[in-house]
Amino acid sequence: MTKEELKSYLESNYPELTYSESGKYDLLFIVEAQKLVKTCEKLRDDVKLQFNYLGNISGVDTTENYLTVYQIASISNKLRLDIKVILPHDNPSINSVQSVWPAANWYEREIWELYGIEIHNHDNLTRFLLPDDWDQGHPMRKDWDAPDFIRFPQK
Amino acid sequence: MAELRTEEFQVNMGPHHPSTHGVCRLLLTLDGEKIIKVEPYIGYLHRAIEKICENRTYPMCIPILDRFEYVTAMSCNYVFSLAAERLAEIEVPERAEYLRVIMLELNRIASHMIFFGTTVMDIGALTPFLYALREREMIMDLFEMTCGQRLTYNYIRIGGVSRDIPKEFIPKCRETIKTIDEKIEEYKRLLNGNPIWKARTIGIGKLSPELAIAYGASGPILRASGVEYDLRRDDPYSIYDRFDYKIPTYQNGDVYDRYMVRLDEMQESCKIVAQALDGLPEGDIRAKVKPNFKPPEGEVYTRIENSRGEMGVHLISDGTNKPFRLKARGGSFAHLQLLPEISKGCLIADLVAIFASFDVILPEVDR
Amino acid sequence: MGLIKKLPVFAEKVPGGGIVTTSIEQVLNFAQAKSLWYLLFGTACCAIELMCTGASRYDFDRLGMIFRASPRQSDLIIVAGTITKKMAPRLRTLYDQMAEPRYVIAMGGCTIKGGPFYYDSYSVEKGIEHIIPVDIYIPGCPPRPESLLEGCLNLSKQIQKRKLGDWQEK
Amino acid sequence: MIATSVTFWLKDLLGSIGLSGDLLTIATYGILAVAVFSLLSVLALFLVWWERKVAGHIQQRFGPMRNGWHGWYQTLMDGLKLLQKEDILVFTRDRMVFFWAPIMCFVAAFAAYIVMPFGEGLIVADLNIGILYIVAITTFTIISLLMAGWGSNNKYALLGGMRSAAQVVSYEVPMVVSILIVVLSAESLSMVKIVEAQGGWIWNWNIFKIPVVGLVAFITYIIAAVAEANRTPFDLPEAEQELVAGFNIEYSGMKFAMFFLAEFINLFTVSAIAVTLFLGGWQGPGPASISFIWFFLKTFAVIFLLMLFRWTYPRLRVDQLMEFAWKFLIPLTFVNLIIAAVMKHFGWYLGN
Repeated sequence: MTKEELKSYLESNYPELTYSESGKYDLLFIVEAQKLVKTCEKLRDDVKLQFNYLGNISGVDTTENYLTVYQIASISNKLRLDIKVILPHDNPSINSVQSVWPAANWYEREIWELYGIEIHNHDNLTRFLLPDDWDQGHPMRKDWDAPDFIRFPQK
Repeated sequence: MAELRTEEFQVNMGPHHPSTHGVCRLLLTLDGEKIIKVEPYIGYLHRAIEKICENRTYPMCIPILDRFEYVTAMSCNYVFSLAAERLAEIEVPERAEYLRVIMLELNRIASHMIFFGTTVMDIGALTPFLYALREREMIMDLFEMTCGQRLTYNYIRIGGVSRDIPKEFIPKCRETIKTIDEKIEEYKRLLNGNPIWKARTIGIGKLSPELAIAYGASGPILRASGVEYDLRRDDPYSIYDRFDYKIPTYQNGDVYDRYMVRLDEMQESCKIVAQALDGLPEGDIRAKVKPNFKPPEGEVYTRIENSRGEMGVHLISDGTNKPFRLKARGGSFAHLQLLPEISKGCLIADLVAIFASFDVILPEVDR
Repeated sequence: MGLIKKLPVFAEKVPGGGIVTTSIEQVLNFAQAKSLWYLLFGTACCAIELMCTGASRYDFDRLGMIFRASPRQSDLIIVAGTITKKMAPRLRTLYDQMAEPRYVIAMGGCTIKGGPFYYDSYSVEKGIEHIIPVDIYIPGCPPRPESLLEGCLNLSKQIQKRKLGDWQEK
Repeated sequence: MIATSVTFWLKDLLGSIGLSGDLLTIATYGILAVAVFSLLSVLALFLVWWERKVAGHIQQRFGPMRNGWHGWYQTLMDGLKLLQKEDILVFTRDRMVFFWAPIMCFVAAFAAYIVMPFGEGLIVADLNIGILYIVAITTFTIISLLMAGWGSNNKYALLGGMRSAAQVVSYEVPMVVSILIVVLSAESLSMVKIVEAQGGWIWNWNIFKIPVVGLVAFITYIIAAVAEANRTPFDLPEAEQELVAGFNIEYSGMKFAMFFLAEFINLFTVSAIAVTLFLGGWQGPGPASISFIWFFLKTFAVIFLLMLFRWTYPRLRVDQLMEFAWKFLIPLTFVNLIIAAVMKHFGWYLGN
């Protein structure tokens, strides 16, 4: 299945996915936060796709929204796909995809820790990257500031 | 006879322990020597690479990413350059692609040498560690000759490589890969017939392909479990489609297979380097890239086959000269969270062997 | 060893005692300088270079340096690699666990002033001198094995210049 | 002319200058103890250096090079340095146990040399239960390791101590049974008698004199001895990669040095026993006055073999170690013992 075929397949069979232009190399689709787990399960169990491999989850702070981007792949069909979820900037929260891909465990923990995005249905949401006595908030947020942190102006 | 009461106890393995390869803390719950539960605690090397990369220009990110996974720093250079090139749609000259492949494969061999040495050392034989490092030094010489550094190279840049190889490089490189190829055969003779080595590795830490895929394992660990999946072939990048090489795959998914996959992979890498040296064209080594590199808006996730599995960079550009978001993904991160799953019920010595066979490098986990 | 520390006090009072103290001092310092057992403590990139220095080409063992895994038995801690704020208390613990006389080599830029790259990082300790006293600094990112060897030789020279009992006060 | 033993000779000498009674006995054995102690200390220092050299050359390095010619006084420097180190007493309720463990280990290692025949007549006391005494006294090492493990108040140390106790107790059985085969053929427990029952030439050694059985007994003994001396592939009690440093993790300075030296003296002990029992002891061509040279040559050869093991093999796992002892080694040695008994009955020996 080539990239174009995958795109048309997803557009016709998955109405909950919206194609996004910002993905430069691989396909990038946007899904609503409520439908995320359902869609992921469907993508994994679809015989034609079999997205059984979760490569990475990145959290992003765009200053207006929070994003979580799921980079998934299919090992048997050799496909790649990015799924993006847009979350509000106030009280962001999302369901865990741990039930779909167990690998999500630590990635979601990291997002919870560094971005402060609440993860529902996660079995072990504890601090692990930052020091145990960390009390300075979520450092990966764009508006995060600390006394010894120097920010250089964007050009 | 009354039943003897046993008590579980907890042992902290790390953050400073000879066999955690850096600063990982494993909290073991033990029943005698038997492991009931393993909880990895990470973050002792969390240097906030992702955060500080948001604060740097694109070329300045490359040396920082060198430190992201220092054992295969070339891959880190490459995966970031590839992401930037895909964003800006830069065409890389032919010669630069060949040089990149040579360096990537040499670095893969160097990294697997470290794996070989430390794994064998963790299972108790100290001597092969020094043999492996001896061969690694030859590759270090080649790198030093090319870019002046032994460990963190900053060699592969956006649009090409930083400098051309010197004249002496090609003959010396041919000699090196020939020696290494012979030495790997020697390693196999040294260990594969050893009954103690076999007893310690065969059947230990079995990882089924389903579990491996579900937990996001990649690279040699996935291939040792019988899944023939190599990003060089299955998600092609660079010019790997021009070379003839096999993808070593083993079926059992135990420590022995993970070790054998890597040994075979080193020999395949030797083949690729030899072919790349044969086909090395003349020409430019770097595409024209503005010093103040500003890729257009967009986002890209690139992934390459590193010696520790899938190495990926998720790069988001907002059109300025600094990355808006850079997420680096290393194979070890996924592998370390797999460790508690497969080390239940084994002994401490097995845990050490399994941990070593995963070849976890902590900066890749903590970043 | 309290006895050795008190030796100069007694020896100085007898005629010719000064010579005896000096020569004992020399022998003891020489022994310390020539047998530096180092603690295997590597956190980041420098740890790989530390391993290479122990391996065949550079060979620490030539200088009588062997690694010990337990801090109790090591004389020298080579802090190889970045120390983060989370790791800093552990480093201090390790240092406290070592038996006197103990020495510290700070290997690489990160241990000297937080490294060439992490100046704006929120989690990196800016130099280990805030945590433990350092004897020798080795610059580089990572330093070459040769410079590490040079650093060890310099430390060995420094030790030989010490006066008896100096190390107790540190 | 050496008298029947160096002890009698010394007694005569001291008696001739006017000592007598208990004083004479105390003086004689005191001098001998000091002599043996200094000999063994020097030997242990030498063995440490040698081990490092052997390791270095196996690993394509040089080992110590800077202190004297090929680093010959390196271990002396190590010892002097350890003497100056702070003596850390960890916080533990069993401080006495922690304190006495290295001393006990050290003493047990030395005590075995009372009955060790270094050469013809070069023996402190020729006990008629010599080999039994050695087996008994070297077992003290386990107790000291257990004490070290318990007293250190450290989980790694405790695991190391437990491992060593389990290991040494298991390997004691095949070792003793292998020794029994020799005792059976020599019809004596005395070390001197065992040596005298063999001859100077290679076919007169027990290893070949008792055809096949002797060789098997030698191999089983060596395997058990490696385990007894806690060396790779059986170095589980101090497995660096698993237990950091095992039972001696909390010991610093001189206490650690005691463990360290005792380890090398134990190495010498097991090799010396192997030589005495299987390789003809001090017997060899040439006059009796050079007999100790043969003894040391053979012992160093065995030690070299054990060093090669150490730097070549990976380490076994705990359960594999136990399985090997109980399921393979012990049945093998018992079968071997039965065959040896049959051979003894019919007198099927070489050279007789």
